[in-house]
Amino acid sequence: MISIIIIVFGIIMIIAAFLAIHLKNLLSAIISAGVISLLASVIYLLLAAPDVAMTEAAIGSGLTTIIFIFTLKKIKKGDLDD
Amino acid sequence: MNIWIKILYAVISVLVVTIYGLTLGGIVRKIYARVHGRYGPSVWQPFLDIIKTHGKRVSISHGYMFYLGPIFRLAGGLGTYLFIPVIFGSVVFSNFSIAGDLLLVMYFIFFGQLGMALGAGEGGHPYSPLGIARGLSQMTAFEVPFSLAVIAIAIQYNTFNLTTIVAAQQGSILNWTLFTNPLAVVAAMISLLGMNMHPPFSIVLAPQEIPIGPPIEMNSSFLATLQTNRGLFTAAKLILFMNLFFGGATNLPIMIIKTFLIYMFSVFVGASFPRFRPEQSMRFFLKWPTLIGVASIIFIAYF
Amino acid sequence: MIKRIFILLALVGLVLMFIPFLRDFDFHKELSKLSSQYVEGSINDLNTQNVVTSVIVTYRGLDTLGEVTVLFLTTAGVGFLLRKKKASLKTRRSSELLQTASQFLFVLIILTGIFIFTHGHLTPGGGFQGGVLITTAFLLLILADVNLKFNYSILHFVESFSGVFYVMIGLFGFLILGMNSFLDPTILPLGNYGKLLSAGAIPVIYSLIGLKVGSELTTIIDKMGGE
Amino acid sequence: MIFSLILGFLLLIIGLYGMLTQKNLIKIVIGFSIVDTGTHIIIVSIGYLSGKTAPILDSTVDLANAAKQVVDPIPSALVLTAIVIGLAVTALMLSFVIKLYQKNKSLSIDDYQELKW
Amino acid sequence: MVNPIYILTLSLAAGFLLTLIDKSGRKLSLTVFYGILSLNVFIIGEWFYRLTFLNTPTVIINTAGFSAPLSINLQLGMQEAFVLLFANLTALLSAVYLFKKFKETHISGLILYLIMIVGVNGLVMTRDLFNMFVFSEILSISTYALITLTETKKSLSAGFKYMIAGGIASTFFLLGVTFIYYFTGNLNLDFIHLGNFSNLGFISIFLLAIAVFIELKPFPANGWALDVYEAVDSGIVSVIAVVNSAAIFFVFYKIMPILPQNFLNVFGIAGVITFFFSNLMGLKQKNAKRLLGYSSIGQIGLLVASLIFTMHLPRSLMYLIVGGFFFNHLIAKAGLFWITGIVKKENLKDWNVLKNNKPLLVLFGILLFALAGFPPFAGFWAKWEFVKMLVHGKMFFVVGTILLGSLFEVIFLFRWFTLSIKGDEKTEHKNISLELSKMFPTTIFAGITILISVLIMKFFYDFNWLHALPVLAVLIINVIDFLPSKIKGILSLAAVLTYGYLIYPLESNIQLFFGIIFIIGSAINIIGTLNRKGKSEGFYGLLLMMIFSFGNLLVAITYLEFFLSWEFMTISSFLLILRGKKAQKASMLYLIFSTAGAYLMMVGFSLAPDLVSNSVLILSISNVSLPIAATILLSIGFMIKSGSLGVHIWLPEAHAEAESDVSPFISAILLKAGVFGLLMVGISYIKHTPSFDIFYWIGWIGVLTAIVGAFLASFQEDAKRLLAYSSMSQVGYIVASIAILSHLGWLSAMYLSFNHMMFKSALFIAIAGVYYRTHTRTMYEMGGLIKKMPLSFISVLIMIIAVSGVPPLSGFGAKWLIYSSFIEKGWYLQAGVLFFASGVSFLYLYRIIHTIFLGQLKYEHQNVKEAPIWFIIPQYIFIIGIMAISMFPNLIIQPLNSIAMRYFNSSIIIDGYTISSSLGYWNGNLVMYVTMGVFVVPLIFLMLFNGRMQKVKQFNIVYAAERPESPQTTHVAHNMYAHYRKALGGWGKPRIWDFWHEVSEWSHSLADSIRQLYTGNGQTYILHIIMYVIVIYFISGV
Repeated sequence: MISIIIIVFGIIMIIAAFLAIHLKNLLSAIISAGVISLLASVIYLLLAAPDVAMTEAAIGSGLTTIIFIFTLKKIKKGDLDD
Repeated sequence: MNIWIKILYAVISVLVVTIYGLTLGGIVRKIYARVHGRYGPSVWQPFLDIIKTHGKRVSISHGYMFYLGPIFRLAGGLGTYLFIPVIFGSVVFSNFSIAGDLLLVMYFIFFGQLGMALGAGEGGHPYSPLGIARGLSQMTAFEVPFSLAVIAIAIQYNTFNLTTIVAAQQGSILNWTLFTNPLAVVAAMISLLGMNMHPPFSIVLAPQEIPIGPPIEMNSSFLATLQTNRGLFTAAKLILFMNLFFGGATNLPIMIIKTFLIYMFSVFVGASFPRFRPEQSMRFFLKWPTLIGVASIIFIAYF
Repeated sequence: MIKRIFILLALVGLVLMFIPFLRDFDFHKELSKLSSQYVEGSINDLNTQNVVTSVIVTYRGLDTLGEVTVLFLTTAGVGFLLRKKKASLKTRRSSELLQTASQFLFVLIILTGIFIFTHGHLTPGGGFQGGVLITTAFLLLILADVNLKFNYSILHFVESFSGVFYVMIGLFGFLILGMNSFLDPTILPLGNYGKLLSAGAIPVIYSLIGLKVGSELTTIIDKMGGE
Repeated sequence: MIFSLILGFLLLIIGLYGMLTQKNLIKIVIGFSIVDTGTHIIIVSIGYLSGKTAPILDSTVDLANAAKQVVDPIPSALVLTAIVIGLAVTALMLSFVIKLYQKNKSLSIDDYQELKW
Repeated sequence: MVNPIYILTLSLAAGFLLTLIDKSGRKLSLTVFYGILSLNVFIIGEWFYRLTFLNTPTVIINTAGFSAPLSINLQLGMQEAFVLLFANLTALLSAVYLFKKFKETHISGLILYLIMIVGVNGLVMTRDLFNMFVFSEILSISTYALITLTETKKSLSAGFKYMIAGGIASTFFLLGVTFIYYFTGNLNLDFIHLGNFSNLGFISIFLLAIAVFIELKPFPANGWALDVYEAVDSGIVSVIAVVNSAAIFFVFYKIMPILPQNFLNVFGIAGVITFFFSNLMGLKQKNAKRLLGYSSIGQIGLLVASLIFTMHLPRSLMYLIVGGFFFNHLIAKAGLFWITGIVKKENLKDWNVLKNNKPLLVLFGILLFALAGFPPFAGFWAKWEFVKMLVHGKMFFVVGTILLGSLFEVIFLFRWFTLSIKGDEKTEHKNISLELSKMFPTTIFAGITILISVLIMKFFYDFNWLHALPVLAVLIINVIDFLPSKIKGILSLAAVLTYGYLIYPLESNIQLFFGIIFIIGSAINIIGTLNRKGKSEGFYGLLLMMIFSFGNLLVAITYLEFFLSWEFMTISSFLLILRGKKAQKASMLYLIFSTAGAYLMMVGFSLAPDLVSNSVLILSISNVSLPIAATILLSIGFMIKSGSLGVHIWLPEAHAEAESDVSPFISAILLKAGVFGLLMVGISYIKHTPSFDIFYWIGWIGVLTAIVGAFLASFQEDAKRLLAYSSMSQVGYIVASIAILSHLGWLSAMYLSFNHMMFKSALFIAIAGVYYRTHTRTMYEMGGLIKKMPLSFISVLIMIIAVSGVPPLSGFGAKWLIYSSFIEKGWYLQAGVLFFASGVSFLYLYRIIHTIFLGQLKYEHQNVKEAPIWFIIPQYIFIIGIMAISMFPNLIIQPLNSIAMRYFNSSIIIDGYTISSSLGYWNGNLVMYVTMGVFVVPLIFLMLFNGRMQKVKQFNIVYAAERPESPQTTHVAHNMYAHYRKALGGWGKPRIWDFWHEVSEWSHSLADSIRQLYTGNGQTYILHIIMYVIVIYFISGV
């Protein structure tokens, strides 16, 4: 049961990884990367590591993605001081 | 032996050989003239020349080194001669050969040349250094076969002692180095041509290019000194060759005959070849004669 | 093109290097000796339900101190990198509704965060997860563009003092219990197993971590997202 | 769990592939975060013991035999730290990207190679 | 005694609080900042003292009330304390260096810096693998951020590349750590045992090790590091290159016990390769900081290699080697990086601003010499012991690679140094501002470098105090450098004579003989230097250093003492040569060849068996049977110093470009050191003749040197260059005579050495006098100076007669001895070549005297005066010497005979003044009298009968009935032997010069093509790292 879920999620994650790398649109790429982390946190849960799952969900898919988006925003905006 | 007697003997020896050398020079000039179809000067002409130049009223000096140059030259001739035992067994003609061996004689030859070169240099005439440069260069070249021949002899007789070398050649004509070590003799005789600066190796004096070369500024007594030396020095070299290669001499006539014949060799070669250019001359000596010299060493040392 | 080939070669090489792990990997059936000791120690010595917490806060407390330091460094680093010569003031008010809603959510999320890190020794999660939640609350404010001037002083204050207290608690153990007791939670009574006030100083430490992580991450987010 | 282990390695290599091939700085950072995720999955996978529960020793676990029932807590603890550190590094990298963009208005890594040889 | 845990916690707490503290003013936060850094140094310093000198046992601190492996533990032993003390000190000083920056920058900068030190301290002390990961991340992240202290595009892009590379490395590290945990059940280094590792276990360990190794910047996976070194602020770079490297290096040291031997071997070799290639590529580097970067990377490679290869050695020896390299590299590197920040010039060519800045130049010099591994600095001892160890272990390939790499390093470092002193004049000279905050740390480190050298010499070696004299001399003269040079010169003269008196009771005549050449010869030559005006800053110190080193060669007891003096001699002579106006290239050539020679000697001495007796080396060497390889290497080393054919190209440059009163030392005395060494090799050789007759070939080389040197001398236009080639030729004779290995041969070698010392000194001093008056060395620009400088002329005249070997002067004695010995030995063809050479020597001898003193005087020299008295005095002292031994050859022949009889049966008979060999005889005294007689008689005659002589003016010559135009056109001097060159044809081409030129070109272009690897693209660097990991993986055969 766990194996099947992991395999399915794994395939999705790998596709997401390729998308994250190859998508021209940076925002989509960032979101794909976030999806990887999100699914990873599910896998952690399945692997009986709830602490890690929580952390991954909060940090990996949450904060990291947000930081990426902030960066993108700063760059897109172009009104960077300096 | 009392040193004063030794000096007396040396003076006699020097006088005899100087007279002989100058006469030889006169004879050569005569021969040259005859070969050219002229009557030529008297055989005693060198003596007359010396007296004439010495008597000149005007005497010019360019400085003290210029002054000393001819003296160095004559001292070189005298010294070279005095370190050679001239006649085997003769006390009078043994000179100061106890002071050193063959190497001393070979290096003393340079004494006069160097001094003369310096004196001429101070003369300030451009032909002097030109001639000297040529002369020194040629000297380095012809010294090579000669020194190789000397080494061959040193190997052969296992000594640099001239008296011993002559002694070893006594007894039979076949004991002469000429026959025991012909290659060395050939090499040395070729370099003798250079030493005597007769054509084709007369690049130093080269009358048409740099009229008379180094001594160009020399005059009156200076020139007379040089002329004196020419007789003495030529004879000294011939005696050295005689001792090394032609069995030496046990008395004065034999010495005269032998040296005369050796000299004639270079005279005849000189009369029949045109002059080399400087680099040709150097190349010449550094090629065949050198190879012959090397061959003589290899032959004598390893066979 | 040649570069592509090399990249391919590199990746193939890596695969070859890792293949033994996949081919010969022999999964353990039992806990390692060390882990068993941790599990047992967690029950017997530390009165901590969550073994991961006891490992993080106590056994590998030095790591966690380092980890907090890493975050702190990142705060400093990001702040250092994105330092501004002049603070630009630009305000744009968003709708009233959004603001109210986000302020409500803000309080809620903060409370949840606090709950998570105070229960770190009992339930999954702890200082880090709670800290992140606190950050999320602040993030909400930022996103809602609430013209709420962060009181940076308080943020800095919390950040600094939670860190200092963390170090000090560590040093207490060291001073009270001896030179091998840096970060020893037994400076406080261990309490009853499974209760909130148990596990010695673990909840205190985890709470401090939570505060520190929260304030640090907030600073990072603010530096990167703020104007 | 072998599948998650494979997944981890695959993600790691895909991430590296992204880092090596993508010219965009943000993409490179994304690649790096994928590598990170892959690494974390690998670590958690090797801590997993088939059929055992999370190391939370609440009432559902027999305390006397706790060590026989739970998965390894150490990899979890390590990954927790690693995730936080990963976030830190990513944040810093992105700050560099922002700064580089500010200086040079370019996100292509090819525009940042005047230092060489 | 403060618990080491405070080192971490205090900094951490301070770091956490700094933001708040800063709110009440930067002054307060700076106080806290520097206070904490100093406190760290203090705590560690105390620990280091206790652990090292009071033998306090190693401290292990567990945490959380549990003992390892349950909890993470820290360890503080002597090694940790050593590294930490060093790292914290450097960090403190770097912080001082950055004071101005820290005063202005964002408070985060201070925090980052402080926490970075926490990272370093934790990394060094922790025993837990994962904890290492955490601390290394602390270290890296703070470093990444600090890189942007100066915000330039370069520093930012370098920082980004660094981050990516670091990220990859830490991924590998993390994987390695977790797998190691999985397979061993432990994370603590002390509990991980290699015992029953599976294959996967090895891979895990490999991942861990390679991650650490990548952080140590192995070639070629190190482009990121180079970029960082180049782009980042000097203060920060010094921390990255020194503190961080030290910490990571220590991590490598800590994990070494768990690494299998085959990994270690591969890493060791990889270190060596890194060292080699970094230094090779450094050759092409024009940017100062990047140059230091290459050097830094190379040194770390060497450090790793030395660590791995010395593991099995006794502790103290290992500490000496690894610690020596560690100190040498890191301290010098930090100092040099700081200096780059003070000078603020990127291109090496612009560094000549240093020349106006003595304090900075001195610091720069000290650090550079330390870095290059010259004595007395730590690197020298480490290198010596390391090479010895490697040679004993028969790791010749490693030795060769390391030494070649070191040579490259010396080349590029000293090219930098010489450019700084002698660089192009054109660039503008803006004075460098010396900020106290930047000079202070640099000075401290230069001081520490010296201190460490003293400590090493004191604790590891037991030297005669004489061996400290060369360095002391420099220091003392530096103190009294404000005095006018005359006073210093006289003091130096006194010092040299005192030194001679001190070492006088020598054990043997051979020492005495060389002592006379080295000490008395130098003393006389010092008189020539008294002509100096002004202060001549630094000159006498170096001169004394060189002279004392000469002397110390004689009294050296061990190989090391000998080699030490040898290196001192090289350094001092190099610096002396460098003082010449255009001596940049010349001094470099000299240094390159000398260093190469020194390295060969180092290997040679390492190959030599231990000495059995306790007397001086020159005597005890006769009891030692040197292996063939040692004989060859040592001979080459000594022959390089004596300028033998093939390796002579440094010689003319160095002699010519040195200041004119230095040249006599270089030519007349320095070359004799090579002769002395070769004689030393010969002494061992004759006692234990091996099967392969090396000296036969050395003989040929000597002979060819003589002839080629003579020809080259003849073709020079520059007087000093001519004399230089003449020296080469003469030393060729000496080398050949030594190679004969017979009584006569050695007799002639020593005789000629002595002669050469005198005539070449006098000639060089004479030329110095001429140069002083005419300001030219080009001979055809002179002429006719005999009238203006008669005393100099007489001296030159006598000396060239002595050189030429024309009787009656002493030169003939040399010729006589040499030819006799050659014929006696049976080296006939060699003798022939020597005859040729001695003929050719007339060419140059005539040339030098004629073109300078004879011929036409130039208008511009109408008013020159005789050379200054200080130049005349030494010349005439030497003339007296030459005349004395010419007149009474026994004065010298008899003592030399007795020296040679120590090694061979005498082959000459001395009867009165007649000296006879088996071949001939020579009575120098009689020759002198006869010559005087035949000279005086015509002289008197001419003086009596030539009273009417009149003196004429210069142009009054018979010149085609015209007056010559000008002295320039009348003086035949330029290209005097053109015809000879023509005659030689293809033989006259400078093939050897071309050969070395090609070698240089080739290595530079190789360096250039290799460094193309570093494209500057961050992705390429990642690729390098991954490929590197894979290649090492497959090589290690996991």
